[in-house]
Amino acid sequence: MAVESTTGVNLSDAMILADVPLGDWLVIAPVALPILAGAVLLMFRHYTRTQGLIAIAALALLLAVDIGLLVRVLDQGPVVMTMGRWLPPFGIAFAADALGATLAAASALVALVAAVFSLFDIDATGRRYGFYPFLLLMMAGVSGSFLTGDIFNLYVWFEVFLISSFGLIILGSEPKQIDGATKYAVLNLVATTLFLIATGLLYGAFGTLNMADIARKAAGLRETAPLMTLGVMYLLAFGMKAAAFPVNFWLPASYHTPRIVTGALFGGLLTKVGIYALLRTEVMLFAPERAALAELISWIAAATMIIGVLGALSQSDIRRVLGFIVVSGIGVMLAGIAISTPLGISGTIVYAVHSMIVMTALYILAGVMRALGGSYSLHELGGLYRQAPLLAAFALLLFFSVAGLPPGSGLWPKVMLVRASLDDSAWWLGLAILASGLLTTIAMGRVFILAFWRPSSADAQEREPAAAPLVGYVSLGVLTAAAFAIGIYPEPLVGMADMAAAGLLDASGYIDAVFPAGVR
Amino acid sequence: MSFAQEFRQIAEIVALVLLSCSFILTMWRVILGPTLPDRVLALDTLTVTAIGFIAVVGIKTGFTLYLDIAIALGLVGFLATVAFARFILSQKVKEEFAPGPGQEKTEDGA
Amino acid sequence: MIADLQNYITGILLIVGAAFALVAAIGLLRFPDLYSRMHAASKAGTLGSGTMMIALAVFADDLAVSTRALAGVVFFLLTAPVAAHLLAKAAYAAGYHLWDGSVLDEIDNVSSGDADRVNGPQST
Amino acid sequence: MALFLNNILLAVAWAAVTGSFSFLNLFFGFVLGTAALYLIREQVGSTGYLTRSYRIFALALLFVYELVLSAWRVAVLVMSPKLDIKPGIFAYPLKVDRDFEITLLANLITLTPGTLSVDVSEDRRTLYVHALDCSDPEQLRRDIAEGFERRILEAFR
Amino acid sequence: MRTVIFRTTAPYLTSLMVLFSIFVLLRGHNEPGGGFIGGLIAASAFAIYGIACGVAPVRRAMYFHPMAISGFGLLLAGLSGVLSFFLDVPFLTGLWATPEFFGLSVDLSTPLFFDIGVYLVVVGSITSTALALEERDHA
Amino acid sequence: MQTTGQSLTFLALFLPFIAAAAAPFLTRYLKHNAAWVLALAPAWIFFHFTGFLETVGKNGAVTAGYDWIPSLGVRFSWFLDGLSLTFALLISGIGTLIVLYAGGYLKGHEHQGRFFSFILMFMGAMQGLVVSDSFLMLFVFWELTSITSFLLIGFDHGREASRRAALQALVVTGLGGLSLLAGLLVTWMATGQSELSALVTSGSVLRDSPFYLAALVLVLGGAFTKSAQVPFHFWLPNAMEAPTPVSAYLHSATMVKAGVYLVMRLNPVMGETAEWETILPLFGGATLLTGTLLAVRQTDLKLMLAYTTVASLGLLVMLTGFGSEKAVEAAVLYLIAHSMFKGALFMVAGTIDHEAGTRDVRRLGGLRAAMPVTFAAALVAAISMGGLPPLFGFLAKEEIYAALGFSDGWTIFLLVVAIIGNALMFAVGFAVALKPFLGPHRDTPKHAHEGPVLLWLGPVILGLAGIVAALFSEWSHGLFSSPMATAVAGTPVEVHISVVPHLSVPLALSAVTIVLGVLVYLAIDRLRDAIAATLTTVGWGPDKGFDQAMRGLIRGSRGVTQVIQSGKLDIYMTITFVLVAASMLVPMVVFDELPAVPDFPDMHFYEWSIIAIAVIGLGAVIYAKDRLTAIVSLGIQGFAVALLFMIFGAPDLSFTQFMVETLSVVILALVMTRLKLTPADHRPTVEKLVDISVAAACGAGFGLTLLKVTQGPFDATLTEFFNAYSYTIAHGRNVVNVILVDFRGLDTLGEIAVVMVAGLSILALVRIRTRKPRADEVAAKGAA
Amino acid sequence: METALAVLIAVFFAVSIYLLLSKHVIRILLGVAILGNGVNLLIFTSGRLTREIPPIIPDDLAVSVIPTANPLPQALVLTAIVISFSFFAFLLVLGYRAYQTLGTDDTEGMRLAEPEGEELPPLGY
Ligand code: NA
Ligand code: NA
Repeated sequence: MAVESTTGVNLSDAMILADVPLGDWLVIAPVALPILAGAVLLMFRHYTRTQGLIAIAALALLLAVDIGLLVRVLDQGPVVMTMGRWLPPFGIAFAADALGATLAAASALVALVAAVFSLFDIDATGRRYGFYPFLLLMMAGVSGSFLTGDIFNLYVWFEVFLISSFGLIILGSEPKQIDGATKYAVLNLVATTLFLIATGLLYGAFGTLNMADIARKAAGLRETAPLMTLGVMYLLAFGMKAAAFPVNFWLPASYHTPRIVTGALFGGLLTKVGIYALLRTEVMLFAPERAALAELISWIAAATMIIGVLGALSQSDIRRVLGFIVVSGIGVMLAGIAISTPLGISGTIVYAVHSMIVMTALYILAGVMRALGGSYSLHELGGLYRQAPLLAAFALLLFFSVAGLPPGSGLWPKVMLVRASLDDSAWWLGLAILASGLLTTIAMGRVFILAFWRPSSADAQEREPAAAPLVGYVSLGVLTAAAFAIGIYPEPLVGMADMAAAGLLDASGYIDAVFPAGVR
Repeated sequence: MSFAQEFRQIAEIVALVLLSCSFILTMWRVILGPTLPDRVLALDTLTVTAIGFIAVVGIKTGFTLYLDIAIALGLVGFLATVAFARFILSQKVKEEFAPGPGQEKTEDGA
Repeated sequence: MIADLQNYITGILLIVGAAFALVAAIGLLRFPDLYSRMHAASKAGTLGSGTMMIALAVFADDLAVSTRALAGVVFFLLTAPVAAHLLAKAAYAAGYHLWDGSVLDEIDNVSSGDADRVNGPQST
Repeated sequence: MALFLNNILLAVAWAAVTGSFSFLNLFFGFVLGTAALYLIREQVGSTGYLTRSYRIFALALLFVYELVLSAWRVAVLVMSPKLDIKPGIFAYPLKVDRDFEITLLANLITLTPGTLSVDVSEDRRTLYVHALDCSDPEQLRRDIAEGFERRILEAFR
Repeated sequence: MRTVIFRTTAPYLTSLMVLFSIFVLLRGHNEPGGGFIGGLIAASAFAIYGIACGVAPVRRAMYFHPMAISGFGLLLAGLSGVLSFFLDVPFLTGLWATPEFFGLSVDLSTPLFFDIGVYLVVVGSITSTALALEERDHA
Repeated sequence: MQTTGQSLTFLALFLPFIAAAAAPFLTRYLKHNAAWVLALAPAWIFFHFTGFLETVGKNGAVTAGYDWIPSLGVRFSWFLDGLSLTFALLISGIGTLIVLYAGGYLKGHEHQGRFFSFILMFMGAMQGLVVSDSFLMLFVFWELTSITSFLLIGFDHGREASRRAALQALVVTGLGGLSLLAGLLVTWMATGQSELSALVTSGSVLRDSPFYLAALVLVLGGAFTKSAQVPFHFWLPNAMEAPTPVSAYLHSATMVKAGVYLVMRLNPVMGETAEWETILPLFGGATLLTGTLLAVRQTDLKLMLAYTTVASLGLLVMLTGFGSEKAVEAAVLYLIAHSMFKGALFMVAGTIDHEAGTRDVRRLGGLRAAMPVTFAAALVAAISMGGLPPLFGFLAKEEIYAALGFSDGWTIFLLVVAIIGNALMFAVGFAVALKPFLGPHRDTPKHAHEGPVLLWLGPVILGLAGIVAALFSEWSHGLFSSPMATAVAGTPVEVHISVVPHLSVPLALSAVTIVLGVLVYLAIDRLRDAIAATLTTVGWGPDKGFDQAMRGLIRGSRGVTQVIQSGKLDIYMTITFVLVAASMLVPMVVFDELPAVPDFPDMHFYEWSIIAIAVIGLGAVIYAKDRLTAIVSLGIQGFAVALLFMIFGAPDLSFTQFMVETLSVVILALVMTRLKLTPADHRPTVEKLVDISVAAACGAGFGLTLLKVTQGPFDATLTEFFNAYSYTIAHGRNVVNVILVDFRGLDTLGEIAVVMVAGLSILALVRIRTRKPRADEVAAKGAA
Repeated sequence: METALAVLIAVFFAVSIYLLLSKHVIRILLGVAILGNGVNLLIFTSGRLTREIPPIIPDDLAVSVIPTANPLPQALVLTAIVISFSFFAFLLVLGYRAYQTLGTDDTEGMRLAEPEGEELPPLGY
């Protein structure tokens, strides 16, 4: 059972013949594992009781694998595996650098917690019609996006998580959901299609799809290929995926419509994949093009932060508030991409991890609030502080986190990004970051005083006091603890982000890992 | 090159010309309509013509592997026509008796 | 010699087939109503492409290709009439009129179970 | 028995399609055919199936003859400068009563240019045929009765 | 659809198409075809069967739910990639073996199983969609 | 640095938080007596910091700390000099008393544990703030004080006023916090220093840098909001919504001094410039006057004290900004005095409230007999506040007048401001301390008598401390005043003033102040009415402005959001595609990436005919009058694409395209049987024209980019590789299929995952049904 | 050849986007279908065109000797076709469900997720 050649060609011209260290499997396992688990769950989708537990087990394993990968990456640099053992750039390379590994691990954590919460949120019908396969396949797509080293393959994983997110967003078929899903689906389809188009054109210009290969060839192609146009196309495509202003509308139009756990997953994960892709393309592949666009991206960033948080202030449904908060956070992350100094990129990455954890937690919080208070509306909620003090403590910590106040996780990336803006003489960008922080404080402070402190209304008091969902508390506790830990001791995360940023700004480590010495 | 080969090559060109003309004429029927089944029929004709076209291209290039496409096309072209026929059938009935949007009964799962 | 014959037969079959395809297209344009057009389209057309497939069968040196081409022709002969029948039946049931110049319509009300009749039987 | 024959036919069809009549391939085709037939087991259970190869062959021959002849007629009709047609739908009283035979007859009628099976009555006693030249429906009915329908009855009864 | 002609023909056409689809699947490695195209043809076959004879016979014929078949396909494709784990070669490495059955050598390879997985996924998903839509229509 | 001491200080900084975490549990078991245990934490901290007094007095400063976020160059490091040490001692010392006082005051309150928790956290935050060396550590603790004060102000969250005040405090101090952060980061950028200890020695670098003004304004933004300087003064009195005088005290006596601390801390760095010496006295003076006038207007003891606190903060800022050594001394002395007397007075006010059930000065009177200890403590505090000997307040007042002097018009102006302010404060102080106790006995909601020891212990100790510190002034100056003044001034300063009055200009000015103060005290009721009338006439203030700003913010953001988030897919799509077109055409033109003009393509006639079919099919889709025609036309263009793939040598593609196109049409037809859709395009002509332009621009963009790409050279390495090894290694002759299942099998794995999930989602869509919402439900959901 | 295709692709995109900009779900769906074809042609053309010679290695050779059509874009397009077909099918059914549940095929009438004239959030505290 070995690879053999029929006509005596020299295998080493085409293949990597060295045995693969077991540890390298960590780079593909985050994709293979959820795909296989999702397939199995689909085959037995009528066993609705066990679906959730199996999914949780699979996601826990995924988290373990991702952590293992992260440790390996931090320890020995990018981990690469080329599928089918074909030499890169001919086979599809998976290449985990600090950026990809960090985000993959964070996303696995978020997904695991959301899966735990889903035990409370998803009913038998939802399980029967594929919540857990959708979740696992979405994670396969997200992990694949973070870890792949091939731009077309990146497109494929984008589509995998996108279609899975479609499945999640329509699950339940409430009229509002269908409406939101329509907008979500159509606009996201446009975005990924643009991504595909740009990738097709990129292939036409470069003759390769391997990102490391693209990175090293780009310099030689600036004369003949329309790289500026491609750079802008990617910016638009991923900007849309990330929900940057003015192509952010799909997010606030839809994120509040599905089950809350779906909102939690989306709010935590999906836009961050867009940010990741922007980092990969605009910073690593099209650096000079990005530099030419820095001013434009800065304005987009500033507008996104402010528009997002204004949107949050204008809403009474907490889920919609959160949808806009997600958008606002995207603006903050874009600021780092606009600046693209090591500190700026690092800030963006730290913010991305923070946002994954905190946005997911906030959506779960909204779900628990709804379970206790009977509504998502700020008009109707009240008295939660008296009813559930622990929940209030979680809420407060999360609100401070998202607003960038200590002791939450949001402080440090903001500090980094403001500092980076100032260093880059983009003082107004720093100002926008701070202003959006203040407005977020107001928005979240209002939610707290209205929903928690304000006594519940008379008719709400007549209602039977609902029992607090235990899994809700567990999920919230884990994520809040993570946010708090990052808030008081951010060094490990910042260190990883610094490493990731350095790897993006100087791709030689990545390129060397994909093309070890001697490989063409 | 033998005369027989030349003859075949000319025949290929002639066939392609004729088929191109058929394509265009069939398209004309699509545009003219006037009724739905007319257009469906035109589409069916287009499929059938395409099968011939594939055969000619297969002969012209020597790549007979295109044949399988033709076979598949014959099979699935049929499917399209079936679906349209079904649609045409349902249309009349539906417009009189179809429930309005959203008036369906509650039904969760199956 | 065999090769030459192959070439001649292929050429002739191609032209004949393509001509039938053209006839089908012209018929599709010229005939006055759906039902008449179907005669042109699903017959002449099938015959035309069938002929061209046979041309391919003749042309190919590989027996496997030839048998496959012939099998393909059989497939068409199986499917084409069913498709034509379904389309005609559906169109009729849905109430698409026969051409005014038609001389006869013997379908009575009971038989067209799928939909209300539009045209009554016409006889001359 | 009928199923077995069907299965053999499918195996032959497989061999024809794959282009290799080796024993292994035929066997493989037979196995696949079994699987394929299994899928439609409900529909094929009742069909009587007797092989009369000669009569089937005769039927095929008649079909090809009719096909070429009437194709030519339609071609002439299409290409003639003045379109002179008298189309119409006539009812054909069926003598065949098995689904398979009705279907075969209707399809053969359809495949022959100039006539087209539009519908079969609910009671399966009448076939409605559209003809390009419907000026003499009695003649058309006679042609079918003497031609395809008789040959079908000969071949399959 | 309520027509004896169609209902009589459809089952035969269906089995013929399924057969053809398997043919297309198996030769895909060397000639045009492969799992995806094969799957589409098979799905078309079931769609026709469903339109002609109703959805219930198709469901009974397939025995498993089409989506379960689809899931199995994905599992098969995934596992044929994971097999290389045990041989110290990367994910999705093509592995070939030519074992002998009754004196006949048969080419088995992971790409083949992968392609069969593709086929099953496509058959399952598209058939599921077609049947679901046809079913609603009959309802 | 001795590591034991270092870890002890580290512990001291965290101890309040640990105590805060333990407080709810302790209180559950010990009830109000938990105060005694919890007070050990600040007490221990107090004694820990007293240990530094000697070192600091001798060596000037102690710095130590740990690496915190080395990646960002951030340390967890502290800096103990005269300034921070004095603050630390005030905070921990008074903190001890406050914890005890809270034990008495909130005895039996259901959330007493939570309250202990909040004040301990608050204390910890303040403690951290004043000893921070690292900028970011300072900022973290700064924000923590804002957050904990938010919790304290909103403690009585059942009342709307509390919630409003809490949010107001959060917003105003939050704004300031961000300003401070920006200021610190600008300073960091300008000087390269991120620690105060280093910054103090490199002030000139900052002052000379172009960023000085920005840094100054931003830092003062933080300081002024926190220290309630005009026009941000309004939040502080509202913060008295906090349920107890305890928290009110915390706010007025220490937390708000965070701003003063900052100003003092940065005086050596940013001071002695024209900007500094203009901005600070201006805002400080305005605050002093505003605060005192508003204090006179109040009737609630707590509010009266709160406004005088605003005034005192103004005075401190004014003095710090004045720029002379004397002024610094004055500020330092006043700060120490203020902490003690204001603390005592707040506790007294709280005790009165607790015992008598009201804090309205007009309803109180004659309590001296019932509450003698409290009265005594109040009197001592009022004397200090009024600047009378022999209390510490007297020293401060004397030094203030000595500092200001008569050198020019500006100083005279400030002097007048100070006199008026002090006089008013004198009056208010005595109004608080005397009016409830003197005069005839009045009926109060509760029958008043002396409070328990926990309530009077604090004021008494503070009163005694004030007397002792004043009487032994050389000792106390050596211990606190001089090191602190040294730190604030940036140069060695010795404070010498004592309680022994000696004839001088300041003494005369004190006399003037006292006379004025007595007059105001006597006329306070009339003055109060006059100010109230004036304020009613004006009818607007920053406090009201806050409400308007909040409402305006929400209404405004709704307006903005409605425009941007229109809810219409149509508009979303238009914006998207305008951007798509721009994303290609603009860079192409701006960066000169347009393709060259191509030759006329050499295509065979049958190729053209296929292209014609495609184009006609496309046109037919647009012009189709009914949906089935559109579907048929769709099928036609799909067929044309398949044929194109075929003639360009892509049999697999062609195959797939035929299949997919057919199945698309089939599924369309299946779905369409259930729909009754509007057949035609109803867009108004203008919109159609717009859409056509957008679509055409996008089309042109894609076409041109593609042309440009294909005009470049093509690197066929991958293709050659696949062709070379497809059969030889991968055993497949169909290269496309080998790519799909082997070379790029992973793409295919993802692709079938997509197919599978799509199938499952469609199943979920078709199967899961809900009933149509009724009209009223739609409305309700819309609102939800 | 690439030029002719580029123009044709431009037409594909223009038509598809014109349809996507419509307010009717069904027209948007048609636009999606055409968009997919446009993209596929674009990728295909982007890898350069070769007439009629499929990338299939003849039976008697180990490696093609004549230049064949570029197989890689074909594989990419195949993947893309499959994906866009899946999405198309999903969107189609979604559009159908939208019509059923929301009672309209006009996107301007689909205002359940973001209703018009919503109540402001509480202005008090
Ligand atoms: Na006929
Ligand atoms: Na429009």
